[in-house]
Amino acid sequence: MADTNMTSGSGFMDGMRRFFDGDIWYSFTRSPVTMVAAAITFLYFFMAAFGPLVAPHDPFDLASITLLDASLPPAWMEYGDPRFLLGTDIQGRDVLSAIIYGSRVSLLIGFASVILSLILGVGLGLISGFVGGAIDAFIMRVAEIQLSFPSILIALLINGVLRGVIELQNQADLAYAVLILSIGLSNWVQYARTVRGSTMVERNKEYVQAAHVIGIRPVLIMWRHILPNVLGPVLVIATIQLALAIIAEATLSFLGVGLPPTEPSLGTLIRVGNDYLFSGEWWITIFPGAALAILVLAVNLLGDWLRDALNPKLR
Amino acid sequence: MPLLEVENLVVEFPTRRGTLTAVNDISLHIDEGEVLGVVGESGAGKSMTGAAIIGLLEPPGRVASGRILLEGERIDNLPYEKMRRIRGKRIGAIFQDPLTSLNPLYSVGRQLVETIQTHTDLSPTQARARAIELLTEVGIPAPERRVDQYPHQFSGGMRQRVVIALALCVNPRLIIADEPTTALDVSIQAQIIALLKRLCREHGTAVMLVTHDMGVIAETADRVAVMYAGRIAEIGPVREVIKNAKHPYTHGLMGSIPSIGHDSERLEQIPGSMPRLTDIPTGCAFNPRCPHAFDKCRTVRPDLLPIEDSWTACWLYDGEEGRNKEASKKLVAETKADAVLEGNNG
Amino acid sequence: MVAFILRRLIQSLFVMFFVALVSFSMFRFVGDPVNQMVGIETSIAEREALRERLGLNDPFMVQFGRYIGKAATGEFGISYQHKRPVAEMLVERMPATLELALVSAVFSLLLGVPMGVYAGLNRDGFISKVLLSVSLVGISLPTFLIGILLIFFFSVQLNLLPSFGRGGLIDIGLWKTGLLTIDGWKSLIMPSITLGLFQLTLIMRLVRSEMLEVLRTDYIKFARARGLTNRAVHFGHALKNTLVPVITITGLQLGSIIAFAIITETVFQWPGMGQMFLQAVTTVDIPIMAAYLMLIAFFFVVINLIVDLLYYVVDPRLRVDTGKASGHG
Amino acid sequence: MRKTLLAAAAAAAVLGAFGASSADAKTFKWAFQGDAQSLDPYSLSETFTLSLQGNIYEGLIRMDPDLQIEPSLAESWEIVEPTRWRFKLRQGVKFHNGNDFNADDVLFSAERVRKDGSDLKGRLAGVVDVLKVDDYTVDFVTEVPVPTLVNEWGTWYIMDKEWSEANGAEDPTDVTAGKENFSTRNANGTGPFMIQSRETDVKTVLVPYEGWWDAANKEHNLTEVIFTPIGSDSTRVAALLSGEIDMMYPVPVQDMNRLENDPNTEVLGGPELRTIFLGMDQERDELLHSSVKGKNPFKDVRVREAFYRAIDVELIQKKVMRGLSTPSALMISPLLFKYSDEFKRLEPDAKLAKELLAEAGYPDGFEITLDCPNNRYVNDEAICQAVVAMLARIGVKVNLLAQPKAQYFAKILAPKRDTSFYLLGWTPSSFDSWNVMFNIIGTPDLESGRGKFNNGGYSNARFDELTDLVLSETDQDKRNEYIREAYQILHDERGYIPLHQQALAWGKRSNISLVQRADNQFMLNYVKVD
Repeated sequence: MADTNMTSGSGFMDGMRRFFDGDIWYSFTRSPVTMVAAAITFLYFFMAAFGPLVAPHDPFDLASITLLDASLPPAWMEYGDPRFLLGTDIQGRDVLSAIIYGSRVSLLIGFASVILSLILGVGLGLISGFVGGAIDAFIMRVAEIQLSFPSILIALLINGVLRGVIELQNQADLAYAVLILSIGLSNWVQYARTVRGSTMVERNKEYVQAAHVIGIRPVLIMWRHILPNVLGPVLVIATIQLALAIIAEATLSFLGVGLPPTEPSLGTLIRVGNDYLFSGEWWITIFPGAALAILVLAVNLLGDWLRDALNPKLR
Repeated sequence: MPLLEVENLVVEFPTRRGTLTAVNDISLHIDEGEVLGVVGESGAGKSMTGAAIIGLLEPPGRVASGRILLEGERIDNLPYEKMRRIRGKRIGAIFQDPLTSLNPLYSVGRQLVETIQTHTDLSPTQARARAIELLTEVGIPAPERRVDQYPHQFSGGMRQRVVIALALCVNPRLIIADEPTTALDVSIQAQIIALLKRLCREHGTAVMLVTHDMGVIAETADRVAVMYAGRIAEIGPVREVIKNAKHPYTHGLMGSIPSIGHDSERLEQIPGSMPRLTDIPTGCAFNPRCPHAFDKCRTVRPDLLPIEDSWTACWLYDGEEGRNKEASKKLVAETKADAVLEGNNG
Repeated sequence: MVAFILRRLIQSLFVMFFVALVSFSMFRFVGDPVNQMVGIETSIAEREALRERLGLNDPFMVQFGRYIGKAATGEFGISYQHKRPVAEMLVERMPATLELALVSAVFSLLLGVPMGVYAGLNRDGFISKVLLSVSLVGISLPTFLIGILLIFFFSVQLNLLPSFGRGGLIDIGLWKTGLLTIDGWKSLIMPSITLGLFQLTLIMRLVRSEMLEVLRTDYIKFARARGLTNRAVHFGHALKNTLVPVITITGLQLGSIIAFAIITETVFQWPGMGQMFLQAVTTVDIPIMAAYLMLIAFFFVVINLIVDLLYYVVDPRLRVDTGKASGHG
Repeated sequence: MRKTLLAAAAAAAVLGAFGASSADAKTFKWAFQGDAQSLDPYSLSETFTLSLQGNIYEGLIRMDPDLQIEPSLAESWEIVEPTRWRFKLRQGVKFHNGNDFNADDVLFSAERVRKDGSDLKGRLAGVVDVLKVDDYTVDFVTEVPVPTLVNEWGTWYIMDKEWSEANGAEDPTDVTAGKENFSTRNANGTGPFMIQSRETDVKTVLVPYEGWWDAANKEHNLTEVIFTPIGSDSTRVAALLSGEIDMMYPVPVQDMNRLENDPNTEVLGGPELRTIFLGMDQERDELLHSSVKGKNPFKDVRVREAFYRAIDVELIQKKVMRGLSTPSALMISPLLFKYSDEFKRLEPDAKLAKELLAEAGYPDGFEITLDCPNNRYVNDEAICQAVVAMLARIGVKVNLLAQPKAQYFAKILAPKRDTSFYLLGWTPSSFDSWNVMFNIIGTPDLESGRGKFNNGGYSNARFDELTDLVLSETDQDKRNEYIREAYQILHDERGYIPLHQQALAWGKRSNISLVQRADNQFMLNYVKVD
């Protein structure tokens, strides 16, 4: 192949070259579906990052919203307004802008909760696998109990408790915290179990034993030697969990414990728009629904690909 | 007519970095009741050759050219279903790890019966009787009881006995034994090899014994093929190859037979390692590691040439190169000296 | 074996106690039940008196202790809203939920396992790839939206399937079943698809990856080398070995199905326990909420137990009492 | 669309799955968003519960379709002394189980409704004694003259003494008793329908009572009634559209057009008595949930007026309520107060509102939290959202806290009253202004129960004085004058921001005729299936 003849200038270039020359990149370039999924995901991230610059309107700026614009159909339809490409909802909010801002919210909650459960799960998994004994037994017991309960119910429970504990003042800020915590706390088990398994395997390997013998602190051993080895599967889980977290947020919103309609996520938009499906104002719910489905689908496809690409056994 | 003939077999693996040639133009034959040892380091292509013969190359691997004939009948291009009928019935197989070769969820009896019934018309009762008979034959105590037990209830050696029973259960003419003892305790290895040898002699079954252990070959095989980087370096009667190694690689490999009894100081290590299949050197694949290599070795691939009783692919023995005659003689002499030493020690 | 079951049962009690504790601590925050129990004219003093009589002013541990004490004797109290014994109401609603959960579990298994096997065997096949991608769509839409869309097309537009309820029911003893009438089955179609879609995707992908994993094992290779037919290799050897993880996940999923039924039941007005639970949440009907959560915990415990017992059936390695590895090599 | 429907109809016909009623069996299927909590007529004073019970039980009086009082179990009544009302009971009335109705049943019901556990104690508020004169004559003695005594008696249902005692239902359902009361799922009334079967929250089947005393004048032609609660709005609409049910309410406002445009369905709309309004905390010295510290901006009438004027109710009516509301200047429905026309809402004027805020010392506005239910009133959350947007235009940043009613009511109602700004709705159950004045607007007072739902603590001494006058005044004209004066005070002080009366919206199949009452009670007696 041509790129094998490239001479490397710097370490970075070298790294890049190795990446692009590597199997992961290769399997990426060979899968058009994955490439499309990646492009779509990137587009969402871009929208999330630069939403305010991209969106034609600011749906959170209530002063700019007027009921006079309420329930306008998409621009190409009769009575459509060119200012609102995908129409407006019943509050007069631009659906396109709401979707852009909503994706931002959904991704934020998805990411934050995934990171939370990742840190929690990886941490507990490492401890469990490395220390073993009673601590391991306890952590795994708790994990089992939690695993046997569906995450949505756990999220509902945590949600209820948090809402009671935290003084209700500003619904939006609180709702973020509650959603992130409840989704995050209900999904750590999978990471913990995976990491624990890998850790137990790694722990018994000679280099770890050797490190132990020459007196390197356990934390350092875990950090330097074990963690890098478990990151692959963790990354795969995280991708799938991101998709699930976004859906979980939407479901919690449907159950009425999600974000306030003034700062809607994609899920909240669907929940609110849901009521207008039969009345002919389908765009209020179908567009956000499609946006959500496409996002989750793309992330899932990426996860699929990543799993296959990172699993040398399946190559 | 030999039982099995392999002619110019080439096994290829298409990958994105180009096509890898795992087995590169090898030819060999096995006669009825004969034990052919195939040795080489891992990656030499020996297991791949075995897999190609029983038609179980893992995709995307494929036989790119050459022919495989079983009792004169070509089998490398048979459709899956026809080949399936040959597997187990006419060619048996034994794999390296007895711990993983048996399905943990079925009793050994069931696995035996299922194999027997696949290839014969025996009734379930008859098949079961045959299964117990086989277990007895491979030396499993209390077979009537153990036939209904599950693999995890057997020790490693016992499991490999079961595997052998499975391979032999419908009396195939040929068994491909791929590293049958590698995963076992050293103390058990000898028992299993002895068992295999005895059974095959009794049944008149030919064996292709794939291993990286020259010791096993020395004890078991009638003839031996030494493989290196997908090619046969040397092939011949086992005594000839061991005691009178022609190929520098074989010569080096002899250094790794503890049972022949070298002093550790006199062990001849081969510097370097076998090339990856992605970058096999031109000419003789062994040339970068060969202490006797010269220009021709680096450019032209040697074919197998008959030297004394065996065949060797080495330019050292090409009659026209005078100065190498000396080197080759020296090599042969050294080997012989080793053999003398062995005799003294033993 | 008996010791194992006993140990599990004790664990289960612990789990249920834990669930009760957590849910009880939650109830204090979901709202004031008294406001939901009386009409708007009832005076504050009367409300306070009712609160006192219900014991809602007692310290948390006292309330909890009282509840556990009663629950231990099978007494789950009276619904604040419906003024009926909660246990009786749950028993009434249970058939609906269980039938829905069961049918969707069967639906997802019957479709998911073959699809997964197919995709596993034909790893790079076009149809496999299509199955994999399309199945993702099922988990990319929130359940409630799928339900509403189904209603929109099949009830409102095509008028083919009923949009709510269980249809014709037949009483067999304590159990009212919808499985014996055409009407009942028609009513089941959309809710069970809505509920089962997620599990279908999950099971299919699980079976596929397990298949791929198993097909690479030595014993499958060896089975092929023994000349077994493809059928025997794929379905006799490979599939059975994928069963252990599939049973685990399916078992756990059955629990999830029961819990996720909350949403489906709400959308389709399915008169099950989940719907009752959600209703109870909006009206702060603590006895119902508590009993429902305990019941769900109980289901999980039972399902987990069954799953563990199934392992014993499927995997002989776990039958410790049938003898240890013996003999020498 | 037409084509689809035809196809659908054909499909339905072929499948025969959807309760095609034969000529003589008139089954009527209907749905509401929830179920009656109990069949015990004294267990909960809530519109739908009483409405469903009202088909089975009857009171001494009843309301006709125009909400006018007419005799029912009492044939006639007179005020023999200012504090003594005498009722002549109807003779020959039988309960569903065949028992005779007589004075003992009235006395029993009067006792039962005032016991602990009853939620309708207020029906006999002020009554000190109930006396049996003879088997068909009963006297009610009050402490002071109560001119509105019978106004709420349309939903005070008479129970059968013998039946109740025989089944251990002498006391109203008491949750704390730990067991089910027989009357929770069983009923024995005198009304036009009987309970055939009931599964709470699932299905209730009613059949006509052949022995109804008023059977000669019955308006319905039903042989069976099946009631199913359907909580999800979309599903309820779908069920009506697909013909699985014949009637349902409430119709979500957004689905009005859909039902109206469908040839098989119709929407019945009408004014409802519930008034939706915004309340402001005018009592505390510092608001609980606001950026303004150290003072309470709502104590300044200019701020209250600014809020009032910022909100364009007409726009909310048009866009959020889709026309299904009546903007209101009063805290009571115009149907219930004679001089309603004299009161006009303040014109919405954002510019003026901003100026008022500036004058009051808030030129840049301030921040405040609005408490709002999200499953209680028609489009409650959407109304609040619209209010938030409108206030944003005058610089007030409103944080919206929309919660399910359980949490919402627990937060904003007494004793917590943990709110600074909230949306609430109120229906005077006695169809009279006094109820509103006393409960909603009167100065909160635990002792007397005055201002029980005045969560913002608005207080005006003259208003409270007028409230007391209204209660005891028997002269209608004078009474109306007092009410007018009181409402004027409230209006001038902008004590509340009334928004609108929401409208009733019932959906039905075209082959059904029925009567819609403004108190949202659905009377099966007026249902005809063609």
